[in-house]
Amino acid sequence: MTGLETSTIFAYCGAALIGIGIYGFLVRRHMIRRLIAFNVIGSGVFLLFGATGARQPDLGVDPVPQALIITGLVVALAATALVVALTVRYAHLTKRATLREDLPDEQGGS
Amino acid sequence: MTTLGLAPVFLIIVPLTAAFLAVVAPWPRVLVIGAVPLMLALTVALVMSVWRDGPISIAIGGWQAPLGIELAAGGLAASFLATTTVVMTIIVLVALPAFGNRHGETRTGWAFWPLAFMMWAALNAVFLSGDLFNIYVAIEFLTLATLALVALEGKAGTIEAAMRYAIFALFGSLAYLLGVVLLYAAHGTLDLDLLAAATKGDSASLVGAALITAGLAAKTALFPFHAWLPPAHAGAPAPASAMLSALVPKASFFVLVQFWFVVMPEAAGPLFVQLIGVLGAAAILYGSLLAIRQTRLKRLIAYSTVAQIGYLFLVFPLAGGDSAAQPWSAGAWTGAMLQAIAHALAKGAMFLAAGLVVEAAGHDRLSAVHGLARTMPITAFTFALSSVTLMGLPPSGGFVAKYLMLTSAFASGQIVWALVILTGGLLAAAYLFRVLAPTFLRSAKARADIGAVRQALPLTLAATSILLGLLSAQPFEFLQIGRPQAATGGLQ
Amino acid sequence: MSLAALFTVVFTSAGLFFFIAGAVGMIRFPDMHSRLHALTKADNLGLGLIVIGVMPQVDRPVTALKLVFIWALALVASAVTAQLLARSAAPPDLCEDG
Amino acid sequence: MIGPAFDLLLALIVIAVALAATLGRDNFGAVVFFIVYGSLLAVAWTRLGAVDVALAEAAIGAGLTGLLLVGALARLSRLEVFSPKPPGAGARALCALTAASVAAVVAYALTGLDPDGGGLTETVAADLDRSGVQNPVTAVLLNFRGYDTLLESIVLLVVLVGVWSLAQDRHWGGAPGLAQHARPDGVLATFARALPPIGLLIGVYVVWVGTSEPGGAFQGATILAAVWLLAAMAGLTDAPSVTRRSVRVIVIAGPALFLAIGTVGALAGTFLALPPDHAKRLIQVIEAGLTISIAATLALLVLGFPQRAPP
Repeated sequence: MTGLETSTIFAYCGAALIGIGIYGFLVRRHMIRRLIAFNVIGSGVFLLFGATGARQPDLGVDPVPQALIITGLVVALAATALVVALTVRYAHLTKRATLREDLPDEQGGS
Repeated sequence: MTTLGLAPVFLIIVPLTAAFLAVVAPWPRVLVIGAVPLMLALTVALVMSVWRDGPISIAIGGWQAPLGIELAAGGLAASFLATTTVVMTIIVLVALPAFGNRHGETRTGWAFWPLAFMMWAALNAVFLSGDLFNIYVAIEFLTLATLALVALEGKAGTIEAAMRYAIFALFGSLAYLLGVVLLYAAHGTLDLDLLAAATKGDSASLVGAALITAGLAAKTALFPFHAWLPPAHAGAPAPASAMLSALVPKASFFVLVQFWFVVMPEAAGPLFVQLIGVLGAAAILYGSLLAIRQTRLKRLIAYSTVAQIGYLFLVFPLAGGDSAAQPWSAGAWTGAMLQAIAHALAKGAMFLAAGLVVEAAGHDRLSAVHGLARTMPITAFTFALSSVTLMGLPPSGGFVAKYLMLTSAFASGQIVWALVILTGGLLAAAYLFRVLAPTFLRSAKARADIGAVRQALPLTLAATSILLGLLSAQPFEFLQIGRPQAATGGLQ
Repeated sequence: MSLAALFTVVFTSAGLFFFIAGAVGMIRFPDMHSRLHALTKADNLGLGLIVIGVMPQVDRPVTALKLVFIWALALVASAVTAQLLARSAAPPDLCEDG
Repeated sequence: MIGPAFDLLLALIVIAVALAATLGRDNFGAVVFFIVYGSLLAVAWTRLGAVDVALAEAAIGAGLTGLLLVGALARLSRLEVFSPKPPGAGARALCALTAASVAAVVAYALTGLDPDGGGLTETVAADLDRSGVQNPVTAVLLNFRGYDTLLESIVLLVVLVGVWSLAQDRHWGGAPGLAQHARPDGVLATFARALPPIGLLIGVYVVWVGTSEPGGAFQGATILAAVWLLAAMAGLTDAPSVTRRSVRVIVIAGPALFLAIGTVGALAGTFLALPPDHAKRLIQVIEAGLTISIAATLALLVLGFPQRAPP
């Protein structure tokens, strides 16, 4: 795909969003920020999916990616909701919203 | 459609129905008594149908691929599904006393059952699915149920383990999904068989394949994506640990095998298969060494899972790439699949037995097993039998599996993998003797009495893992049904 | 340029001005409440002017009705959001006021 | 040539807002940018012609996900959580390199795609009249790939079980979330009383037109969930206890109904088969059931696990 059609522009935009999200996911430690990054990657994947399904403007957008994206959005929301609840509960218990970075079990188990 | 043909869809419908009922009412006893015999009967029906008539394919809703989703079951899917049925049956029976809600509904007593039945349904859905996106939904379903089970104890440590697992799992699922998207963009289908028939030399397919592999490897906890596994598996309640360690990694591994041996076998270059082999070998060695250093029983068993999963990935250098067309590939491939099944049975038994030991001793330090041979001989015997399988000693299923992989490694001249398999066996012996040897010590009396029936249930799993070795000819033949490269070698 | 087009340009530009003013207020004002004040006043007016501005361009009366409906909904939505945000930003002793 | 210029500008703004949502120092600001980002993506979806997805993106991606994240930050700020030091410049450069290479590889994969690849558009169109609905997206969601949708609705249920199970044992049997207080004659309460009828109407409308035009169960259910949440936040209604039987029946009803219809098909020969003559009515029944269950589940997910002891 090359050129300046709507589909091409948004397909590459999706690729860029994936990169931005990955950076955020790697750099951020706060779980809520990681969830934002996760959702940015996810929407980048969806945008790329939808845009590659719109390569033939006269046919309209391929309905199969559209349906799968709606499914994917709901699954991403579900995952986000569970991790949010885990984070809030974890903060109740530890006053932290970040994971410890050392792995205690790799030093011989506690 | 015959009654036998209905078995696959009902293997998904029945646990889902049980899960719905478990959400509404906290009566696990009724559900287990209702669902388990049905699941056993359906599994027998599925296995018989595949054995007699070959691979099954079902178009859901009557819509053929590429428009609809097709379910498919060959020997491999049916074997993994049957293993799941056996392991889950024992797990739910062992879990009944702990999560029985006998004195009114409790938080864990309520939540465990919908999650367990949904996990069962999700596993079956993964094994039966013939569609890449449907596999994505099924794997997410499985992952989210797993996450909830990891956090079930509600302690800071287990919730942290769940969050760490979530980070790997979310990343893995996005990578997998992006791979699926690229494959669909290139070929306009999500069906495994239709994709297998398409020509795939383009950049989108190759990048897609790499992303799918990375995503599934993270979900299977392949080294170096293993860090989440031990705290997650060790922190969950014992019946959940058994499901997590015995079954859940097998689902993403199964999809990986389907992908590389059915959809894109031609893309598996020598560099790629060697790389996966190296990661598998690293998992075996690193996981075993860390298992030796653990001071807690469930942690030790969890690290053993990291190591045992490593063996599965040796299937890539031994049976994939250039090896695929060679006579030894059938043995290597079947060996790896038998390893997955034998490990599921033995690890399920071991975690359930560990749960009973922890319950009896009141803690999970390694000293909990002191004197077990006297106080809980059945459980001690369970540990011994499952250790035999994990170490790969005859006559267990683990022995046959590792023997098949070993002979293929020698036949193909890939001596390094043979050395890794042998070293892994020795290291397994080292960490498992840390559990087995102290069972003969004298020790203080256990705090709680565990009934003989509850102890005998895990033993049946361990015994099945031994039987798998004694009767390995039929499983070997069964696994070949529907395998793309038909068996050319056999058991010597 | 036709009269309708001129009408559109004038009103949408006026609308844009209010949006920009709102955005500046959002950045420059010191606390949550004055920021909310800037945002809601400016955006509601800005959106209203833009809706009026594009009216001559629509093909069917029902589309114009939909546009007005959108504006009305946006008004109510921003009012509710502002209430919720103000309540979460208010010190606890003022909370019953929400 | 206004089309490509507008699309290019929109794409650049989307990227800029995404950067603000991931790079910004302030957590609350990042969430606000994320919500803006979702709304802009909805515009991008309409530019692509995918109106169903635009609705879902606005309602689910921007709306509910944003609400979840805002709610989480509000709860965390009350706990004054420890904030870690950001990683050093070297580590950040390495992360940026990794991220950029993944994006570059994905972009490289896109260059290899056939510019005329049509996907399954024509296959769907060919069987559309046997699906019972006129909206091809709804046909794929509820009929051709209804199995995906069935599993997806159960994914929401599994997460609800997971979220509830995070309660403390002593709170088991309590209502989800914290109690909300608002003055009954305040502005918020007044609006919260006026909006539900409108929201209800729009939500039901979005589900209803889904068979022929953009819309459907998931988008409509999100609107209904938002209406109920507004009423709950204004203190007009309170969440029911997690142990109440009726709540549990409501959250499983939709998926269970879907599964039951699929099972009837299985007993008649084909799992999840919708006979063309009855497909439209069956899809409407399934969508109605799913809408109720999904709306309830989504609202309960936003409220979170029980934090109050049972009365």
